This record gives sequence, C-alpha cells and structure tokens, in this order.
Amino acid sequence: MMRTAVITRVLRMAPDMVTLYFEDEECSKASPGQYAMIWIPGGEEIPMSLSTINPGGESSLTVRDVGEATKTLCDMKEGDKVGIRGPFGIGYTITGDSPLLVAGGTGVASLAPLAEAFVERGVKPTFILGAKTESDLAFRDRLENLLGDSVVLATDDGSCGFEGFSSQCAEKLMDERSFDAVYTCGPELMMVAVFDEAESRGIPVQASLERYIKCAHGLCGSCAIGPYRVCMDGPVFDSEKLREVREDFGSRKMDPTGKIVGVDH
Amino acid sequence: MMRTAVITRVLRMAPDMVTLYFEDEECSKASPGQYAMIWIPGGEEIPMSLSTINPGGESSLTVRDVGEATKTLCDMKEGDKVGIRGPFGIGYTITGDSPLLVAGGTGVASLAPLAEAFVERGVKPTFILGAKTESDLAFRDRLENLLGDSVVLATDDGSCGFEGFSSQCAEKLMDERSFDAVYTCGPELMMVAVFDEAESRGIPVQASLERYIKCAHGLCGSCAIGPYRVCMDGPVFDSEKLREVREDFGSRKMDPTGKIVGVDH
Amino acid sequence: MSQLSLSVDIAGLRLRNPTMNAAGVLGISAPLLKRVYEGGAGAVVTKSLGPEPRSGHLNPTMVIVEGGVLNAMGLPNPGAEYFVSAIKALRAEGIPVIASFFGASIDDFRDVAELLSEAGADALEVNVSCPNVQEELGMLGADCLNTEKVTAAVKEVSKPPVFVKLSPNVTDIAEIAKAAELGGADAITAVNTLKGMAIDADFRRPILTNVTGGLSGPALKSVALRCVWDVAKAVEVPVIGCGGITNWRDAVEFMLAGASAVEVGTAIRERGFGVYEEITTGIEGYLEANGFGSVKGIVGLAQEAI
Amino acid sequence: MSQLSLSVDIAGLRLRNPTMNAAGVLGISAPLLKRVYEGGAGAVVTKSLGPEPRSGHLNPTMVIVEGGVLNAMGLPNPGAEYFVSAIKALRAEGIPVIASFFGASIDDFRDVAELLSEAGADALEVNVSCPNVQEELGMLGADCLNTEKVTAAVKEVSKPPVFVKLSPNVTDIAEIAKAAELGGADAITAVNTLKGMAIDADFRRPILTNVTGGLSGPALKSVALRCVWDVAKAVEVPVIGCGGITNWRDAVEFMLAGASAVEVGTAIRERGFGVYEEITTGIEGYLEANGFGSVKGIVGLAQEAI
Ligand SMILES: Cc1cc2nc3c(=O)[nH]c(=O)nc-3n(C[C@H](O)[C@H](O)[C@H](O)COP(=O)(O)OP(=O)(O)OC[C@H]3O[C@@H](n4cnc5c(N)ncnc54)[C@H](O)[C@@H]3O)c2cc1C
Ligand SMILES: Cc1cc2nc3c(=O)[nH]c(=O)nc-3n(C[C@H](O)[C@H](O)[C@H](O)COP(=O)(O)OP(=O)(O)OC[C@H]3O[C@@H](n4cnc5c(N)ncnc54)[C@H](O)[C@@H]3O)c2cc1C
Ligand SMILES: Cc1cc2nc3c(=O)[nH]c(=O)nc-3n(C[C@H](O)[C@H](O)[C@H](O)COP(=O)(O)O)c2cc1C
Ligand SMILES: Cc1cc2nc3c(=O)[nH]c(=O)nc-3n(C[C@H](O)[C@H](O)[C@H](O)COP(=O)(O)O)c2cc1C
Ligand code: FES
Ligand code: FES
Repeated sequence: MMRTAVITRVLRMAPDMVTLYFEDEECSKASPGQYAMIWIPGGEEIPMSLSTINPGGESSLTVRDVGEATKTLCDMKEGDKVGIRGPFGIGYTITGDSPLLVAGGTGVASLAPLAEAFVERGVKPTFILGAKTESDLAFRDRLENLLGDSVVLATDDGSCGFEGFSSQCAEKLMDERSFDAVYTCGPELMMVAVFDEAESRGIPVQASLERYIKCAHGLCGSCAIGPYRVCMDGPVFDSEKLREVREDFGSRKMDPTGKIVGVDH
Repeated sequence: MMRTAVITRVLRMAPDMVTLYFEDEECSKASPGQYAMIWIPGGEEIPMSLSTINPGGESSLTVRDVGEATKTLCDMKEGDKVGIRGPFGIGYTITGDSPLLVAGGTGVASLAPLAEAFVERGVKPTFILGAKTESDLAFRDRLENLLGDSVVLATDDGSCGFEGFSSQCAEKLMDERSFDAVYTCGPELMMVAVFDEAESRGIPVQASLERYIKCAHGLCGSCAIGPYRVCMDGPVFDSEKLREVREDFGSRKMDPTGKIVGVDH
Repeated sequence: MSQLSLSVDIAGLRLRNPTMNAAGVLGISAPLLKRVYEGGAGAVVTKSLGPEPRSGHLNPTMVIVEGGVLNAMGLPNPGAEYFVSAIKALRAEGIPVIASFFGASIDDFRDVAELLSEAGADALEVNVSCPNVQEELGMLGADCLNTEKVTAAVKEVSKPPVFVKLSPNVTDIAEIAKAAELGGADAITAVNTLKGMAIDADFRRPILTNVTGGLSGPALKSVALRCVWDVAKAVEVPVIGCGGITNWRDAVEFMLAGASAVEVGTAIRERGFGVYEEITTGIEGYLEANGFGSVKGIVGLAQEAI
Repeated sequence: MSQLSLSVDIAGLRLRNPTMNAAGVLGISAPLLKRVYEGGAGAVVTKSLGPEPRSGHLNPTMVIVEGGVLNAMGLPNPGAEYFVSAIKALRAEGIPVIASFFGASIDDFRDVAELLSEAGADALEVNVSCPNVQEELGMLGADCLNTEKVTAAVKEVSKPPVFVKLSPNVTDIAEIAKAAELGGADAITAVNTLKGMAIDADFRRPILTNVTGGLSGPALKSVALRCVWDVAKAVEVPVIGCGGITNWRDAVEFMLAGASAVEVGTAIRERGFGVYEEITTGIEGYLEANGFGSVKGIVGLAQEAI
C-alpha cells in the first residue's frame, strides 16, 4: 500500500545533494541497507536508500540530483509530501569485529545507518567517506561524531583527505590494517574494485547494488542481475552472490526495456 | 472458508436422533451456544449447534431427523465427511451461582456444553432434560455423570420423570427453589413459556433462538428477528433483547422468501 | 471550524450523509434496515424485489474466499407487493428508502417500478446486474440496448429518481452506463459483484449450490473503483460507488474517482452496523483536514488530477 | 505407493509437472527464468514480447491493494528478436520455454509468432488480454472475431502448440474461448489480470502512472477459477489455469475446474521461487491421498460432479 510521508526538514548536504527527513513508522523499523520507493505525485517513483533509521523517530533520504525525479526531490521544502512504499529488500548483515565501510558519493546514505548499528553493538568500524570534492562529503559531522578518527576522508581531487577514489583509499587501508568484513556502497565500478581487492585478501564483502527498480516486489524482473533481483534478493549482495554475478557486476545491466547494456560508472 | 470434517464416531441418541463426532480445531475452541454450518456435499447446508466442545479434542453435532439434510446426517457413518464453516454466533454468557438450564428436544445439544462449562467454574446447574418420551432423552448419562441429581428429567408422556413440557417442569422448579439465571434451548413456544415465567420472577434469561440461516455472516438478513440477526447477534438472546423482540418471539418468523409466517412450535 | 456539510443530493434525493447499505445486504427485513439507518446510514436500500416471491437458491449460498465473500443468494424476496408495507413503515419513521428491484422482462421491470414508485420509495434502484440468477433475470445489464430499454420503461412509470445498478462483469462498463443514461437514468450505481466461484478440493465439487456466485468485499474494491472511474468519465449523472468499501478512506477514494455517495455491504460482517457512522465521521475528518466544505467538493477530484 | 506421475501433456507439450510462472512475472530475464525452473516449475513463460522494444509505463507501475497486487508495467520488453538468444540459451539447458507475445496488428502477431516459432520456443502464448496498454495492443481478445483472426494468423506460421491467453474483463469469456478454438488454438490460458485501479486519498490522484492496472493475486482467484470453469466447459482443448494461485490447494481447485496445468505469478512475492516445488509436492500428496495416478485424473472432476 502507498503511504504518505510529510517532509519535516531538509538538509542540504552538497550543491546537488539534500537529505529529506520525515516520520514513517515502517521506515523507522527498517534495517540498514533497505530502501523505499518514493513517489512524487504527478511525477515518477524511484528507489532511495534510507539514510537515517531511528526506531520510533525520524527517517531520511539522501538524494543526489541526477534527473527529473531526483531534482524534484532536491527542491522539496518542509511540509511537502511524497508517497512511500517499503522498506524493501535485504539490507546489510552485521558481522565482523573490525569492519571497513567504503562509501562513494550517495553510497554514504545506506552506510551511515550501518555505522550506527555497528556502534550500537560496540563495534567501531573504519569508514571511508569518499566524494568528488570536499563540498560533496555528506554526513561528515554525523560520522565524525560517531566514529571520531575512524572516519577516513577521500576526495577524487584531493581537496580533503586521501586523494583518489574510495576504492583506492580502501586498498591502501587494507594494506595497512587488517579488516574482517568490508561493506561498500557507491558507484558500481568503485564497488567492483573494492570487491576484487577484498577477494584477493579473502575478506568477505557486502555491496549494495543498483539496478532499474520498477515493482520492488520481486515480480517484474526489471532489476535482475544474474539470477537475482536487486529489489528483493538485494540490494545488498554478499561475496558469494557477488562471485555468482561477477560477469554482470560492474559490466552489464538491463535497461528499462530489458536490453542488456554496459555499466559505465 | 469451507473446511472438511471427518466423522470419527456416531452415537444414536434416540430413534430419530444421532450425535456425530469429528475433530476440528476451530470448533474445539468454540463457546457453548455457538453453531456451525454443516454442508452435505451434493445436498444442503444447515445450522447445527455444537453439542460437544472439547478444547483440543472432539466436537460433535446432535441431529434430529426432520427433513432431507438432517436425514442424510442421521444416516452418516464413521469416515463420512461433511463440509463445515464456523463456529458462528454469540453463545451463552456464563453468569449466575444457581442457574437453571431448560432443554427441550434437541435443545440439549447447546445446553450440555454449557453445563460442562458451569461445572468447570465450580457451579453445578440444575438441568431440566425434557423430551417427548423416555427414549428421546439425549445425553442423559453424560449429564447425570456430570450433575448427579441436579438433572431433572421431564417427558411429555410421563414415561420418565416429570410429566409435561420442560417449561412446565421449569415453572414448578422456579416455584420450589430460587435461581439467579435461566438458560433455555428447545422448541420456541417452550422457550417463550420459560421466558415469561422467568420474567415474572425477575430472573434473567438466555434463550437460543432459531431462524432460517443462509449466509451465517450477518449479511443476507434471512435470519432476522426484530432488528437482530440470529446468525450473528444470536443465536443466544438475553432478556433485554428477548423483550425487544417479544412481538416476534414465539409468534412470527420469515420464511425463506422473506414473508412473515407464524411460529408453530 | 467551517460550515462543513455531510449531506448529499443525488438526482434530487437529499440525504443526511453519503452512506447506504448495499442492496440485498440486510434489506429483506425492515427492522434490520431501520438498524442500518440508526447505525448511521444516510438512506437504506431494500433487497432487490421481484414481481413474485422467490426463495432463492438452496444453501450453501455464501462462502468466504480470498479477500472477500462469494454469495449466490439467488434473489430471495417476498415479492415487491408484499414489501410495500415495509417500505411505508420505514418511510413513516423518516427513513429514506431506496427500493431495489428486478424483473424477468421489460414489462416486469415496468410493473414493479410502478408499484414501488406508488409505495412512496424515495428512489428506485434497478438491478440489471445480478450474476446469480438466470440470464433473463440477472444480467440484462450486460447489454447496452437492453439496459437502455429497461431504464426507459422504468422511467416512464417512476416518480422518484431512478438509479441503475451495473455489473462489473462486462467488457465495457462505460458503454452500458451511457446506455442507461440515454434511457433516462438519474444516477448509476457501480457496481454489483464480480462473478466467481469456489471449489472444494476434498469434495471435488463447487461449494455454492448455484455453482457460481458474486464476489464482494475487499477483493472487489480495486475493480469497483475502476468501474466508478470509467462510469463517472462517461456520464453526466451522479454515480453511487459500491464494492469492497470497508472504511472512510475507501469511501473517499470512491468519491475522488467520481462517486457522489457510497453503498457498503460486506463490510458489515466485520465492522458491524457502526460502519456507516465510522465512514461518515472519517469523511468529515478528511474534508475538514483538507479544507473542503462539503462532500461534493471532492467528487471526481482525482479525474481532474490527470 | 502407486506409479504416481506428475507430468502433463498440454497439446503435445510434455512437462515434468503442471506448474509454470505466469507470463511477465520475471520472464524478462533468462537467468531469472532459469531460477524459476530450478525452483521447480515444469516450464517457464517469457515476458510478453512485441515486435519492437518497449520501456513500458513510468513508475509507479505496481501497488499493493486489498487482497492482491495492481500492476501496469505496460509490456516493457526488449523486442522478440532480441530475446531469441535468451530463449535459445534456456532451451540449451533443457528448459521448456513458452514464449508469450503480443502485437499491435494481426500482421505483428503473425510476424512475432513466426520469429519465436523459429527460435525454437516449445509453445507460444498469445497475449490478447493485457489491460494495461492501448486497446489495439492489449485487448484484442475482448472480441470474438479478433481473437479468432489473431489465433488463425498465429497458427499459420507456428510449429509448436499455440496457447491463447484470455482476459477476465469480458462479458462472456466462454464465447471468446470458443473463438480462439475456432481459430485453431491448441490450448487456452485463463486468465490475465482484472482491470482495477488505486487512488491515493492524500494526493487525490490515481497511483499508477497509467491510471488503471491489472489485479493479480488472491483477490483474483475466485474470478479466475470461474473463468477456467466456463472455458473448460466451452472448449475441447486443454486449459491452463492462472490467477491468484498461491498454494497446492488452489492449484488442485483449478484442475478440478478443468485446468490441465497452472501458471503462478504474484505468489512468488510472498512464497519465493520455491512456490513451484511446494505446489507440485502438494499436488502429489493430494493425488496420492485420494488414489489418483496422475494429474490428468483430476482435471475437470468438479465439472462432472454437478
Ligand atoms: C536500491 C537503490 C537505492 C538507491 N539509493 C539512492 C540514494 O540513497 N540516493 C540517491 O541519490 N540515489 C539512490 N539511488 C539511485 C536513484 O534511484 C536514481 O538516481 C534515480 O532513480 C534517478 O531518477 P531521476 O528521475 O532523477 O533520473 P533519470 O534521469 O530518470 O535517471 C538517472 C539515472 O538513474 C537511473 N534510474 C532512474 N529510475 C530508476 C529506477 N526506478 N531504479 C533504479 N535506477 C533508476 C537511470 O537508469 C539513470 O541511470 C538508488 C537506487 C537503487 C536501486
Ligand atoms: C442456530 C441453530 C442451531 C441449530 N441446532 C440444531 C441442533 O443442534 N440439532 C438439530 O437437530 N437441529 C438444529 N437446528 C435446526 C436445524 O438447522 C434444522 O432442523 C435443519 O436445518 C432442517 O433441515 P432439513 O433439510 O433436514 O429439513 P427441512 O425439511 O429443510 O426443514 C425442516 C425445518 O427446518 C428449518 N430449516 C431448514 N433449513 C434451515 C436453515 N438453513 N436454517 C434454519 N432452519 C432451517 C425449516 O424452516 C423447517 O422448519 C438449529 C438451527 C439453528 C438456527
Ligand atoms: C448477501 C448479499 C446479497 C446481495 N443481494 C443483492 C441484491 O439483492 N441486489 C443487488 O443489486 N445487489 C446485491 N448484492 C450486491 C451488493 O449490493 C453489492 O453490490 C456488492 O456486495 C458489493 O458491495 P460490498 O463489497 O460492499 O458488499 C448482494 C451482496 C451480498 C453480499
Ligand atoms: C508484474 C506483472 C507483469 C505481467 N506481465 C504480463 C505479460 O507480460 N503478459 C501476460 O500475458 N500477462 C502478464 N501478467 C499477468 C500474469 O501473467 C497473470 O495472468 C496474472 O498476474 C494472474 O496470475 P497471478 O495472480 O498468479 O499473478 C503480469 C502480471 C504481473 C503481476
Ligand atoms: S523491480 Fe520488479 S522484480 Fe525487482
Ligand atoms: S443468515 Fe444471513 S444474516 Fe443471518
């Protein structure tokens, strides 16, 4: 069923990125890594990770403006309403005593609640917060307050922290310290690099994938990757499944007609 | 939804009356006074009180052969199957420290489980078991084992116990002792007599009524008595409701077309 | 608080609120209809009455299925003439009565309409959409020409407004609605039940004695809503929504689709007679929260949105 | 234990068991179809393929409603030609593939059928019953003459058996089934979704971008069962039951009504890919408990009971 979420506050994260807060009972009970379908009445409905999960309290979406629907969301104000279905999908499985979380771009959306969940269990993860440039680093305060110097910043242009992609930063950290679990969300090619690196070291990975979501109920097949449905078997995939879909992961996806096209970022 | 009940044993109660035992989880959780809709595949579906309610165990129907459907039921053997819906309706509300139960004919079907429920709560009711003649007295052993000499037998022909109708017997007992609640099930004219008698003494009554049951879900209206539906607001009516429908109680009912006809027994 | 009005006007029939029982649900008994009214309904609808008494089908006549209820009562009724006194008695208590009826021929429809019109019914609801009886009785409404003819014949003899109740078991309900409008219908009731059936795997036979039955309740809702949408788009006359309405939100959705009022049947099973007041109160809250002054203010709004 | 066989023969197509996915459910992806087969299905059915690639409707394309699911995917598909390699790949793994398809004209239907027939599909399923696209695409099957013509055109060019999938959104499905049989259909699939809609009371607009959608899942079951019953009575060719089947009991009911096999779609949402094995195992248990040696033994038994 479709519910209504009223935006209670809007936080600008970066020139092209905002966080929209709202209250919704179902979402407040979600697990990190789950997503909701957000309907802009009169416009489209798109998948969005839950970037805040607060039992009994606020939830949020963190949206990057990349097209029509996301632009409309980025322009929303307090009091505006969206339709919401979900939460959907299988989120992260919390495991490991020294986990590494690798976020690229909006990937921080799903990894921030995961970091909080780890801390709640007494584990302080290492968190690579990567973005193109310093002003794009979302949730920096939230994460630094939570994790202190376990937050490692990375920017493609070197304007802040490590210079280079999150995946390169992850490689460096894996060289320096030992992790027993790697979690990643962000551009697919970045995640592939993280996965391959972790694989070569035998560290289990959980990666949150994106494919074209239509039904979100596991029925239409539009979100297929190999024999899995991102909407329901994912969006989080573990190493075993990633190995199974390795041919497609980072390489191939279906467009909205079902044609197979390349993955380019 | 329709379920299937397999007859596990058949007990002949009287020349024209049998008790059919079966196991059914829903019925085993019924309360005394509730009924089920019994479907004879290929034949009709009719309402029948639950004459045994045994949490976790057997349930039963006690059927008098009065027409086609009841005849088919009376001829059933162990292993035969019927369809079953329910239990339906509002049964007896258990109240009173010195209750009088007045059964006429198959009325014992719904009052026997009530007597057991009373005993379970530490109250031993007085039970008038009435029938046309001695061989028609159903569940005599079951009740005498349960209540000892609190069972008062009555036969129209005087072949056993009190000679006369159950209602006349009830009047006599009410003269002799004081009861704080009266329960009755049986021919409607008998119940009217019991009700009027109890009313004149200010004793609250619960009577189990019969009207033509079709849907059993309170939708079709076929079982109307005044502003009530026997199928769902009943079949058990308390004094307040009986007063409200007093014009119809014992006098008028709808036939299957909705025409109002007289009540003649 | 604004001057919020819950009353509605359907083709000249003014009701205190937009809820009614669905035809055939409890309407065989005047005291039960009175209880429906006391439960909060704006008007009551009788069982569909025919020219002759009918017992309807033998039991089983109802079975619960996935998401709803299947019934094949088979139009039991004591005959229109017999029921006149019940209609009069209800009206004498100030209860608006909509008399539902059917016939086996156009003449039947005309005769029964005349009788019920003279009995003083506040409106007539022509049932050309019962899936549970022989074609000539039930599904005249599957065909445009018949629908128009029946409606015209009924209109000829009727003083009060005439509602025509349509079936969802047709290829194009909008066409049938237009035919009814052409025949002079003052309002369209949409919809009757969907034709379905239930089979028992243990007994390996259909459960209902009539084999097939009509599906009502929640399972019907999305189809009924679409029917109301299609009909409201096709005709000018008011539409009365019916089918699976269980709570005020459902009722509001039907109104947004184009219904001026709603009939509620199966929901009584789980929500009781209070369902009418519950729905009315809910509509009131909705109108208030959204700044509408009347039920009319939301009728068809979703049509305008696209 | 007797020699119990679960395999079925539908117009010459032999399957290891009588379960398949419903067209359009997961069938846009060959690896997902493979998973359906590994989940226990007797065959797999592709997404309905058209002459050209289509993106389908914009989201929202699905919403949960009372008792079921409404979808208006709008026949997204990469085009029949594009999908040929997927069909071949599946068949190369020994998986029987039923190719569902549609067209905008009789020529389209013929061309696509020829292509899919040559691709080696084990059967073709003609979709003349999609409620979610323009009339010329979707609902050709609402009309007897068109159904017969499309079927005949498809039969002309098809080597494997041709199933014609019908819509429940018609006044008389039996007539349409007879027309398909007359056109040469080797089997009838009954049914596609019921046309419904959902409206959001807060936004006061239809939820689906396409406004209306198709109702599937439990809410559809009793209507679909009645359709199978009506069709099985009307035609000689085998019937494939579809609509709201969720468990083995549902499947058995459809078989007793006259279905030789069943397609299961929406149930995957709650029961997962294992639903096919669950249903097959349940049917096996039922046959055994009731002394039947094969699925065929129970097909249509409820028809004989009355
Ligand atoms: C599980 C999941 C979680 C996501 N979480 C976030 C998040 O937290 N923050 C965020 O900014 N973005 C997130 N996305 C991506 C987001 O859904 C797309 O950016 C958005 O759909 C773009 O829509 P648009 O109309 O603005 O752009 P368009 O111009 O329509 O498309 C831009 C890009 O987004 C893709 N896209 C469009 N619609 C969909 C769809 N229905 N499903 C998947 N991809 C689509 C297109 O393929 C294209 O690559 C997530 C995606 C998935 C699958
Ligand atoms: C709540 C309730 C509980 C009952 N409990 C018992 C019981 O425990 N034992 C028992 O022997 N009988 C009981 N009855 C009565 C029983 O239902 C009828 O005797 C039975 O329906 C007769 O069916 P028939 O086909 O044998 O006879 P018919 O020849 O069809 O009818 C004989 C009489 O039964 C009445 N009857 C028929 N069908 C129905 C129906 N659907 N609903 C109500 N009355 C009907 C007729 O009006 C007629 O008076 C109960 C009735 C009700 C309403
Ligand atoms: C028990 C029952 C009897 C019905 N009888 C009639 C009838 O006599 N005339 C009629 O037009 N509709 C009849 N209907 C259909 C209802 O009026 C209504 O159209 C349908 O039940 C859908 O509404 P609901 O889902 O709110 O019940 C009947 C429905 C039920 C459940
Ligand atoms: C997401 C989805 C997509 C569908 N796509 C098609 C399709 O492409 N072709 C078709 O013939 N039916 C399509 N259908 C209808 C199904 O094949 C089936 O007829 C219907 O869903 C009823 O079965 P179910 O209740 O088991 O899902 C689709 C149904 C769903 C839910
Ligand atoms: S989006 Fe439809 S199956 Fe995943
Ligand atoms: S039997 Fe239908 S309302 Fe009681």
